[in-house]
Amino acid sequence: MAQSSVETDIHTSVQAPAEPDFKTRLQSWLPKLVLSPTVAMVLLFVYGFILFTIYVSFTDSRILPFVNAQGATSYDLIGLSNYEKLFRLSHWEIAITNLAIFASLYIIICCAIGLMLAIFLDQKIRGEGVLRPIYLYPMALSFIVTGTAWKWFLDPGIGLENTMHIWGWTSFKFDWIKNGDYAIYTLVMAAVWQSSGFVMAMFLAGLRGIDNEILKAAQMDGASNWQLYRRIIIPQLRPAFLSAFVILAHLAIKSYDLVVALTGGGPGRATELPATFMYSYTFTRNQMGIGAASAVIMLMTVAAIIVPYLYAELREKK
Amino acid sequence: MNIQTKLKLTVAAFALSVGAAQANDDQVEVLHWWTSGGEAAALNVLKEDLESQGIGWQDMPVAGGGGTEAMTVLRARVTSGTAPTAVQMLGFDIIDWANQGSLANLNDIAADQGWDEVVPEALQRFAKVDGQWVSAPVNVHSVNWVWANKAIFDENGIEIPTTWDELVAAMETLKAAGVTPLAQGGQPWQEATMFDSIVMATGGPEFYKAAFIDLDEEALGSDTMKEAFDRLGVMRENVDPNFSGREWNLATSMVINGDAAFQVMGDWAKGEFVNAGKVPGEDFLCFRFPGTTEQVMFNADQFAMFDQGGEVSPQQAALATAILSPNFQSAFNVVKGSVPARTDVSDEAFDACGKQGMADLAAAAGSGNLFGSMAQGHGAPAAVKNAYYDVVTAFFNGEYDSETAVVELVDAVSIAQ
Amino acid sequence: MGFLDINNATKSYGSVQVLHEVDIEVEEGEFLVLVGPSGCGKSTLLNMIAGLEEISSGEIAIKGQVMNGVHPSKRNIAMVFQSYALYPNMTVGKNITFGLEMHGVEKSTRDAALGDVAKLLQIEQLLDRKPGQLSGGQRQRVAMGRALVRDPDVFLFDEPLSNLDAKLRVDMRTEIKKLHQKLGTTIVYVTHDQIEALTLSTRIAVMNGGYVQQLGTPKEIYDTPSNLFVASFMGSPSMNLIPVTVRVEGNAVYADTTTGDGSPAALAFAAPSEVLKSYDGKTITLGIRPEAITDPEGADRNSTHIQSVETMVEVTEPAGSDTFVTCTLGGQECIARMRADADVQPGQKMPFTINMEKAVPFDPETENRIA
Amino acid sequence: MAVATQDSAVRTGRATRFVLYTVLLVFALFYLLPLFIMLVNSVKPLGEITGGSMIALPQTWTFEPWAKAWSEAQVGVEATGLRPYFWNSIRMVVPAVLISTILGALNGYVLTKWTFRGATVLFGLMLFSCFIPFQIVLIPMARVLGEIGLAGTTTGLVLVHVVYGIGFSTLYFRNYYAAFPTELVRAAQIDGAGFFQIFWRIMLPSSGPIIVVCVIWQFTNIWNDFLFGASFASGSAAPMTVALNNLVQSSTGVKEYNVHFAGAIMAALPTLLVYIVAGRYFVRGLMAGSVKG
Repeated sequence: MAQSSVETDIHTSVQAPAEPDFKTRLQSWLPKLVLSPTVAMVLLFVYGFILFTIYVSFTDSRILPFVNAQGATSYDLIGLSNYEKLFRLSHWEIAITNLAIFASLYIIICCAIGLMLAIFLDQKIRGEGVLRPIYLYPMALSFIVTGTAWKWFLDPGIGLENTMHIWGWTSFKFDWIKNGDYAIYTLVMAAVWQSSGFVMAMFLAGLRGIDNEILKAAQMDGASNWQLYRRIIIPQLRPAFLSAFVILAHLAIKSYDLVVALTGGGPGRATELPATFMYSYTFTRNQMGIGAASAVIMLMTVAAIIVPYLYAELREKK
Repeated sequence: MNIQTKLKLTVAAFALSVGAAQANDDQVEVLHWWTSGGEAAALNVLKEDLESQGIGWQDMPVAGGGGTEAMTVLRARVTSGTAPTAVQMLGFDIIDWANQGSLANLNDIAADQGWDEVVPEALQRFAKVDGQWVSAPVNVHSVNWVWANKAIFDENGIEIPTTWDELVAAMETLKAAGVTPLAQGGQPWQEATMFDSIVMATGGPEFYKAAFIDLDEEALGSDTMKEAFDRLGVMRENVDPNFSGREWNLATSMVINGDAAFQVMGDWAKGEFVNAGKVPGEDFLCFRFPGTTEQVMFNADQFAMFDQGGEVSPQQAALATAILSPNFQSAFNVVKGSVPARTDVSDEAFDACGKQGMADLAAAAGSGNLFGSMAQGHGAPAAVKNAYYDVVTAFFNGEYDSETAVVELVDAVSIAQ
Repeated sequence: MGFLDINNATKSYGSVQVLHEVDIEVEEGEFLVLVGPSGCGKSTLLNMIAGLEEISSGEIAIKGQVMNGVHPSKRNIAMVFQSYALYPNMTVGKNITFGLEMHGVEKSTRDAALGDVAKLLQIEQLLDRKPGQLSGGQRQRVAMGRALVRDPDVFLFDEPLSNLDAKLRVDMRTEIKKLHQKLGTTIVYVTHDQIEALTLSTRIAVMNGGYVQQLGTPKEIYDTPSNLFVASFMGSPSMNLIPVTVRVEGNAVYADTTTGDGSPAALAFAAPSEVLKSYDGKTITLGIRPEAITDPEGADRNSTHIQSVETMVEVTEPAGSDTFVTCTLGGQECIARMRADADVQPGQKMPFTINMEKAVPFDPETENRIA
Repeated sequence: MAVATQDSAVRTGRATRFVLYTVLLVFALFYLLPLFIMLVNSVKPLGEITGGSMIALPQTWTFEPWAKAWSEAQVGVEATGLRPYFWNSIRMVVPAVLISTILGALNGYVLTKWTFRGATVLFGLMLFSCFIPFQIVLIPMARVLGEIGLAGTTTGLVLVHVVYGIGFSTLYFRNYYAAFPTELVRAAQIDGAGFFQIFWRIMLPSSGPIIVVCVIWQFTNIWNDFLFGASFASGSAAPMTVALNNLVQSSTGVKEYNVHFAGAIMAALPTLLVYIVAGRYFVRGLMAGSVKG
């Protein structure tokens, strides 16, 4: 058994033969050569910069890296005090709590809607060719483009609430964006609008990849449609779920445009997220040290989500 | 063949991108965030002036957030060693950049043209660092203005209030008449801008200076500060429920359209009234925030000159000269609603509000009543300013009561320093 | 020295050795089949010959030239893959001539070669189609065409028939055999199907667990499997393996066992060796092919060592040409191969004749044949 | 090809289908709403916007806002409209997408068909780079661009986008090529094709679906980027998004919402077009492998 798995694993890749003749040797070096620019770029521009950020987070940098309040190019290493300050800031606490609420709702709702639409679309729907791009297009637009439209829509004075009032439903109330307790949900709403279609596409691809014979067999076994999906189909979408989760999680953590376009972090600080927090401390508040510290915490969060996924994914395919 | 194809693509990519902006010797590159019609038109005056001297204008507008985006871009440019020639800047940002050693020394031009005499001292604090002129001030905005709809005031028999109590009484009258008294925009800087005036009115100039310029913890945590927050709470009660996230110019148009009685906002609001065809004194009123009649809390737009390696370049000199020329000062500020940064410019071209602004500025400068606006980055450095925003907006949105707000303010300011 | 020499070739991945010293000499024109269950190392060995996988130690030589480290394309070999590996974006014609193109052969020569091969394989009418438009059998032909056109020293086949349905597989098997006889090329062929191995090969290497278990002609492999693995792997239905006790009586050696109802039965060995005699009193495993167990009418007339055992018929499975009958010997289920028209009913007690000339004794401890 | 015609084994009744269509249509409306708001208000005179309902159809249709946004609107000191910036974006996005896609394809090819010890770790490192918040790289990137003399050039901007786009493009191609039969590569090797010949002649011609996915992804991301565009391309080289931002975010003066909306749609048009034209291949491409990643 053990042997068989080794053998089949090895078949997934071609080994370049070792030694002799120049052309063969070149061929065996080519793959690494081709990969090297990317590796070099990633090492410098990603990991180098991460190290840089970590270093900055230990300094009292203000306006620029390695420039503190005294100016010129002087700075001091101040250990963990940026991190201490960070966790003393109620602002950061709000950002973290908001992210937890935002990310979990965003991911769950996107997956739910995406899955539902994918399943519905998979029922030999007439006009699928029209509906699919409609569901998918929001992913193509940035919030710099749609921000104003969203703001209008959510604004009770000119948006949905007002429209309902004009249409005669005067008791209708939808002022979440103006309400500190609910504003975060309007972010979820707009974010779901943007990404759920993409998730739908991933699930649809997953559904179309399922062997029809399995479904037929399950129907022979007397499974109802509901059971068919719950017991047979949805479990098979596990890889799609996993990739959706990773993509959505990283979008959630990186969410910046969305907040800036919709609420600017308000009302008050009700919709501040770590990404906006980091940006504002680094660039507008001239507290680059604290900004870097928050970036490091964000990176650690991302790593905590992504690394296990990568590990599982890569080990399985190795 | 395939390597070749790849190479060709890469070369093509590079070829496509060649010719992108390389700073030209006979050009000034100007980073600013004045992109709306009036402002841009005013800047165009400057541009044409320079072009007539054979100096090209490389425009680099980055709008948004009152210069937030522009400052981010500036960091990237300075870090990459390609700082723009001149950058629109506010208050402490200038001092920070000067301390960092990025700004050029304009002393020769300043001495030549006598800037020291014509620019108010309080303003020089942000244009001169360690005795060196580093930027050319364009204008002086003052923030302790109230903009009111005259028709509403008249209908409800309201006189221009001059004290806090009169203001409260006016708001009660308005409320009783079913009018929204205060048009307020729902962004932290707007709430904080109004709070500047309240603190000044509540505690007076000494207190304002202690709290917002010297950042004295005792003042920040004092009962006076608590009272100021309480007054802000009163203002909050006179705002319509839909204020959150509203931009300042939408609040202004509420006053213009008669949806609200007045707005507490800097003098840039005037442009909105004028654009809507309103006449000061007839359609709308401008008056100082009650209790701050003698004071002027200001912020000033300036153009800081970035060191291009040693000497101030002739282009920079020309730009600085053009900015400080009385002609430009007058032309620009008439459009912008602010007043000239030079006190010796004729007020002929200005309207009633503008004339009053110029007179107030001169008076305040003379009597030591000219203070930098905390909310506009002329009280304390950016970190403190934003910490201040945090607390004010949290209070305004009901997160804190006044007692907590005072404690939080002391704490936030200390963390930010 | 042979045409294709495999000398002590091994393969390890890290600390895992998947192929232990393999030593095979293939003569020109031979048809060598590597057969074994999946994971036995046969494909690895083939890939090593092709140069697709490195040789960890030992060497492989073609026509006396050591091939270690030589690029696959320089070994003058051709390979037919299990999935055919036809380039989906090229026409059949392009697929076949791609290798020639890569070797810098001129277009006119390529076209001539393509014509010959297409004619040989009767795929002339398919040359402009894409692989996606072909049936399984047609793809198989194209894959062979791609190998043939190169006129290589050695052909490598990696389970080429396993993706075809049963009927087509038999047809193609015949065709490959014909082709080999016609062209006289040297072939190394990997399969897990023992029938393919027996029908096609001139020699077979049975592999398991990274070892070559036995190397020999199909007849050697079938008649005198060198161990229990080869015995049970080769042949279908596989060889009956019955536990028996050796009893020496003078020159004669008997295998004592029991029938279905537990009554004793004794079978005399045809030509007992001295070694076998030394197992006196011990239990060994006796391997008997199904066709060596029949009803009395079907017994081999030429054999001089027909033994008869009376036991009960348990199941009969008519398979058209033969009828397979299950009985019990030595407590083990035993399959006998009888004529299709043999009159046998389940539950009936009848004499089974066993051709002891074909019986092979194995040591149950070492699993090797007792010589 | 088989995607749309594949017969589903699930059968549904009339009532169910009615519900299906209703739900699907309701969601279609939800997704279309912001675009609708933008479109409708971009063809209204300003007066109708400030006075009327957000979703009311225009009483007088006007295309003036479009013309204005394209060629007259005040984006900086000069009233150039968005037109010049549109071409800036094109000049940036085309090479960036091409290079990141090609590199991604080559990487995916190496990582699946020519693996070596440590390749998996390298891939993991590349993949993780997709997830770093771009804000943190701004300053060090500026420094590097300054050092290599690419600050403020489109080339520099292209480089930045390639660097941060390569993680995803590698991921897409790697997952796609993982499912690509290795036997084909082996066959080509025996046929004598070299590393690049195999890539060019065998792999690329079969990579259509994933190229579409990758190009769509890169194109939208790069086209929509604001942060890098604003920071690394100076004034007249600024991409469309920066210009749009200058148009929409101007601090004072009357907000010409109709012009803003027209400009916004213009800025979105290329990506919309890409989705509409290539969208049908998108699901197919996702199906062909990227689902795993």
